[in-house]
Amino acid sequence: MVELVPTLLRQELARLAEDDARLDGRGRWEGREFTLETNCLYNAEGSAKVVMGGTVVYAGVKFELRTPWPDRPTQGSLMCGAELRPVAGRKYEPGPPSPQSIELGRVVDRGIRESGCIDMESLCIVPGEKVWGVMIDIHVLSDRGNIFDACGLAAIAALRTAIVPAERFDVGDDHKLQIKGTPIMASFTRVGGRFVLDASEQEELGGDERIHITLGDEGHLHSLQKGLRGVFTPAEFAEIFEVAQTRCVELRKIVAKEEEN
Amino acid sequence: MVELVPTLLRQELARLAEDDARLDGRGRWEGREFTLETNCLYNAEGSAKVVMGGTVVYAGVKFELRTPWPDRPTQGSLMCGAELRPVAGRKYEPGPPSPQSIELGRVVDRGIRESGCIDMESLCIVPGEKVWGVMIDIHVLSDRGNIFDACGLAAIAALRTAIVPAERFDVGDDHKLQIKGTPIMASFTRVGGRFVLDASEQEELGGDERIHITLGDEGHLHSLQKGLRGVFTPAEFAEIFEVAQTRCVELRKIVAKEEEN
Amino acid sequence: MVELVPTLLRQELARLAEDDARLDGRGRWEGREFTLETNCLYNAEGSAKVVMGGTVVYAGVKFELRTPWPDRPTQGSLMCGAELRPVAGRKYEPGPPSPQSIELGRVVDRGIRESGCIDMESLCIVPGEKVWGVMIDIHVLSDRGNIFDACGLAAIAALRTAIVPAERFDVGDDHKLQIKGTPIMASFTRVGGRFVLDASEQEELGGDERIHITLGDEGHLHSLQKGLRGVFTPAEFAEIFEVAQTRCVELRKIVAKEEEN
Amino acid sequence: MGGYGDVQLLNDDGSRLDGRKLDEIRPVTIEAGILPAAEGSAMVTHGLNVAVAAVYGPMEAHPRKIQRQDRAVIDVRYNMAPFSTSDRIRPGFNRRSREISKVTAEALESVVLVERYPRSKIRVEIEILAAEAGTRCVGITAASVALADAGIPMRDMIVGVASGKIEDTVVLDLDKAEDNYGQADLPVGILPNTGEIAFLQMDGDLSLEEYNLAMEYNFKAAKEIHEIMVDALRRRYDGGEA
Amino acid sequence: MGGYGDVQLLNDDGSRLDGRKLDEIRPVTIEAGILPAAEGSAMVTHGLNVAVAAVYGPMEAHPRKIQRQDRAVIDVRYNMAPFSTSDRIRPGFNRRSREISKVTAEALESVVLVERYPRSKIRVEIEILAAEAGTRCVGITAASVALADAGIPMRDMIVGVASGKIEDTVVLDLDKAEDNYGQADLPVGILPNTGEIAFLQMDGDLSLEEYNLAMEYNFKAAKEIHEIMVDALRRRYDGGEA
Amino acid sequence: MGGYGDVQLLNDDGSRLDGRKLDEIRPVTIEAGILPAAEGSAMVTHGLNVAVAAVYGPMEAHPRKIQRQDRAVIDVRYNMAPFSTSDRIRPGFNRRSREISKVTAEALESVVLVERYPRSKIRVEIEILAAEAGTRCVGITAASVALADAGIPMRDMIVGVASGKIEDTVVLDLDKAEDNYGQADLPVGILPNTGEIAFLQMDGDLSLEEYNLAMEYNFKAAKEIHEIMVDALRRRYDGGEA
Repeated sequence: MVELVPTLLRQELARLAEDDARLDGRGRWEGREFTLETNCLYNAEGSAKVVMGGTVVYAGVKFELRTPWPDRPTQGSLMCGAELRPVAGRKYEPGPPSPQSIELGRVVDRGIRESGCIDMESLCIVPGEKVWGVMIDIHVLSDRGNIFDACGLAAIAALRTAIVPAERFDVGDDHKLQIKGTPIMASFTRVGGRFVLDASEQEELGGDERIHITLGDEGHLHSLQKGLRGVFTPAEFAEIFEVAQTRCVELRKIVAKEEEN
Repeated sequence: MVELVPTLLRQELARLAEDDARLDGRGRWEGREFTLETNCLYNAEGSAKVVMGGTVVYAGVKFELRTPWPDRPTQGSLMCGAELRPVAGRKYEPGPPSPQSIELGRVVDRGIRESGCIDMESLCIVPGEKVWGVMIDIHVLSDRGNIFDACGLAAIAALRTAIVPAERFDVGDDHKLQIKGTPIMASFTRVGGRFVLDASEQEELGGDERIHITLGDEGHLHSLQKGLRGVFTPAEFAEIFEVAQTRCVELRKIVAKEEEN
Repeated sequence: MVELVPTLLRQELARLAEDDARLDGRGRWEGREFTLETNCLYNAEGSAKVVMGGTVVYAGVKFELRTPWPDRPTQGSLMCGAELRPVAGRKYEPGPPSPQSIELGRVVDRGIRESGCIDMESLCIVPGEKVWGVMIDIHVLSDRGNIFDACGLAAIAALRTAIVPAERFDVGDDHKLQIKGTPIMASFTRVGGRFVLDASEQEELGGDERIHITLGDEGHLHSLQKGLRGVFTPAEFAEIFEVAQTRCVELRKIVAKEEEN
Repeated sequence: MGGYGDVQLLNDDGSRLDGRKLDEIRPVTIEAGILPAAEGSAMVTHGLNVAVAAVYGPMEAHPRKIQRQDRAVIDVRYNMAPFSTSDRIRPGFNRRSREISKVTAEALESVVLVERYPRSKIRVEIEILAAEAGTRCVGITAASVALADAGIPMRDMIVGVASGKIEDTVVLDLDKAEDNYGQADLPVGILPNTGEIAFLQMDGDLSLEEYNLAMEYNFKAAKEIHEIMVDALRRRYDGGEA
Repeated sequence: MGGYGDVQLLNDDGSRLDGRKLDEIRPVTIEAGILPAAEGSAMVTHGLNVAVAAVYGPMEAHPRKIQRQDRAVIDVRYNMAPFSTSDRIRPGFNRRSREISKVTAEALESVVLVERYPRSKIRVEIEILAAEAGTRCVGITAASVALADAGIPMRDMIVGVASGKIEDTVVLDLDKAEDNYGQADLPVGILPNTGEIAFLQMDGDLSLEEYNLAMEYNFKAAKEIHEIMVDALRRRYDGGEA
Repeated sequence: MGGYGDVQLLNDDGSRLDGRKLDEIRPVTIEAGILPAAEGSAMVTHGLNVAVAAVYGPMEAHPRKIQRQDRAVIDVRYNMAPFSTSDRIRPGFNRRSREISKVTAEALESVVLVERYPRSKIRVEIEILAAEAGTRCVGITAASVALADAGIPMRDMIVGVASGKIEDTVVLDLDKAEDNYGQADLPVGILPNTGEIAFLQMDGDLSLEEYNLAMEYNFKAAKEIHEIMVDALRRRYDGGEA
């Protein structure tokens, strides 16, 4: 694809928006093709690979034994981090975690954590002494747009297939991590003046702000985040919220289907 | 105030010095107006705000439970740090602590520590097991000259009003932190060739080295520091030491008065 | 010595190589003069200074009490690090450890560790509870070429004279650290197209890749490392391996002689 | 959100523990121009929160790679003072403050007329001196007033406000206990004149209906706080330099 | 090398625990062009190891002080993903990965025609997604294929292979148990066409004879893996973009 | 200062534990030009302290923002080697060494004719190899000799010396025990020819009278050490390159 300079690109995207069209021919609320693969990595206790258009991300789950916080003696803990390393694209530079990667990790983390899909009490081994810490690491290998949704999907899919390695730590038998619910993120980007679903790299380059919506199994909001420069109206939010409902139901089915295999 | 270029400023300051005058009309040993306010911050166990001319600093005291050092099982500890963050002025940049902020924190720390005003034994809860760690954090919000004296004053004033939060840590009743003595810092800057007290931002910009003197209640030296490029003679030191004696007595009275309120 | 620009220097080195000659008149497998001095630093439990041509390095040994790793309850530990600080030469810059200094430390570490000269079991004080951690720090003060060999020599010489400070830690009587064997490193640099031993700073500036060979008392390989840009053939390796055998025997004798003094 | 079920946060008469009504904000006071070294500044107290903001610039943006050819960038540092919380915070940035700094900067870039200052940088320093829930919103409010105090042209102010959910009830402006034991938090940055939203985060659990009510409360609060902001700026210019 | 003496690594018939012969490598698969964002990329699975490499550039080398007037520099980052090992690795560089990155970059600079791109930089990103002994070699193989996939001219490929010693026996391509309890490891980077060596490390205990046998095994393996590399590149260009 | 009251530091005859008189320094030896890679260097042993200083430059000051239009800047790094103290020090700067580096640089900038080298930088590296109280002073002395050895023009040398107070008695040049259990320490940097002071720190408890006596001792010591410094430089230039 020809790399348009941003000003020309913005003009082109505005022109397309007038006809309700997109650069790659998709409909406004249409996502790119994607594949989900789970349990694909040796050494990760749960893992998933998501390819969404040209975006490729992996998520891996690891466990550790911890002592619980004194004020929550029967609760385990969850940590979710994302690495946007230089492998992911020409624009990414080495160095300490960028604000972009911190935001990415924290938005995915909040969606999973706030959905309550992990019962922290189920991670208790010995109250006040020993609990499981669950750590999800997300690794973006190729960024061609909308890494948030790809990362969110990889994270929950990896979690849902994770095996608690109790034998290796000498605290019982290996067992599946209990997960209730499948929080799913849907991200919208303002392109040519209006929001679209699952923006491509070019649309992000010539677009404006993003809104990330994470919905739980009953369609409740668990996480919201507006990123980048731009403003939106309550009416615009109402519209994308509806689209998010449909999108999340679809993706949730695909996660369930992959699990059955 | 017009921002003079340093060379012109230096000439102007030298000219004024010949007449024993200062840019803002003060006498050579005259400080700027200042206000001291204590217990002004929710969540700090002791706090103080000092406004000295256009310089604004806050100090806050926090406590933590620690295990004592093995060789001093009955002694608590003191830590005093200063942050010179970008909020304080156009010239301050983000990043790890600068040598300037490290020097500032350490000079204030030594003045308080070496005066012996905190009896480290009084911070012992259970010998060998549990002692209080006292942490003073100084935050410079606006630097218009002589932040050292403002920080030193804020630190000791915050300490003198601090309440040990024993109840929150479940180790007894809340009580006032015991403080014997009020170490005070007086700083002198070479401006136009001679030392002046409580230099303004302009005087610092066109001036040379600084000498920081911290005196205890009996007028003993507890901390000395020469900063910046320049040399001084023993005779010059003798002169500013006398001024420091007077200055410290005055400021100590103001700290005491604020405490009575 | 005149500092030749690298291109001219490379030409000159190539010309000399045709005559099997070197810039400073040495033979191809001839090392520079050097001196070794041990036990030269107060506070280090073992120390050595090596001067090799214009290269000056110090190594110091310290001990600490540690709890052993759960899977090796009767084994102490060894750590060897090198600092290439700005003192060592004009080209060295301040900042976090450079890849150069990390490589240097790790290559020296592997040579010592893999030779098995320290019996990790001999560092056990109370199985599962208390073992010695041995820490060798190498400090390069002047780099005029071949710091690897100088550092390797200083490290093993410092170790071989180290006293375990058991009294200071209240765990018995001070005693000599048990060391079996004297691993020695020999480094070769491609200069003017062929390898030479113990390259000078100028030879390194106008040369190519290096090969570092560490040999134990029986002439076995314990560590190999190729550094910098360049390739070599198996035949070239066979040749320098033979030279390394001779060189290491010589240096091992000098370490033994210094110990007797 | 903590979401502990066993802490009572509403009185039997439906009022809140501190006596506020469901749609009532904590007391807010604002003072502009309080830091002589800054080009613009403000202090906002909101409940027991104390936030200070300072503005420097526009100035040359360096290093050059952060420069934008067509506009100014806004460089925000949201920082909690070590003594601002119950447990002391170690100085230096953490992941939470970096995230808040990023989204706050993006919100402010949405209202400042950044096109007027190509290749330049405007520094906004937000310092939280005392924290009692809702500091990111208080910081946004302080930053808006400080930008106005510095004379930086904006197409609107941003008012930082938050609503949330406690005991299955939507309430405006969570205080510390409500934040610790509540079920959802919806902090937003509202443009009081256009009714647009420049800042949005949310966590917890909200149905669409609850979201709509929380947002209604937020708009109501934004109007009230906006008046206090305007008043502070008016006092600043009537009263001369602080 | 761990070098524990009491773990049996060879079966009574002289074969290895996983049934391999002494001079047999683990299964290797290679796919080129798997990362759309990169200019060249490859994924190599080698036993249970999974390594991905991406190539960007040549591009301007900055900061300027890393520029070389007469050639390109190759900037390698070898990184193990946090979930790639049995115990999670904290993200960020460590001393081991910095050393491997350095010597890998120097090896690649020995085969890439760097003189063609003065003052520029070629970025090579090696990500280990799953580790089962020998990752530095797998990374070198992946990097070579990714460079070729990016169309960067090279005078030869580099094949990463390792031999080692277990129970006083030289064997090819140590797996995890053999690496943990073995006596020596000799990872090298071989130029398959010229027979030269661009990468060399070794630790443990090897006599000259053992070294020579281990190197003989390595050369044999390099030939086998090189064919798989060439095959992957051929499939990539026959099959079009991934 | 530690200030433990129960450790005896003076013998009954008023002499010190190591036999020194109250106003007697520890033995000092100085050698110039000991580091071939540096443009100037010196090693100072002072009691059991060992300090080495190396000087590089004047060279271009970069990054540019540290440049001064009218003079050179002196960039000092005071560093304690990990093995220089009883308990090993983790490599890398700490707050103490950063403060000492700053005030040492400012002291040296007071005597070096920095105006002769606008926009340039002079690097002074001070490495403490063995520490036995008073290292900052020993470092200043070493730096002065190294600067002279490098041929950098100075209007005077700086001699680093310290006095202190033990058992209510002022003494010159505290050793390790005296430093640990003493009541005050007054390290200064004295210009031997002009009698001015370029470096001053102090902590503990000193009356004005005690300060004056301690300073008198310091000036006396500065004269003695200055002679050893001059002698080292004389030997260096008589004896040719090391």
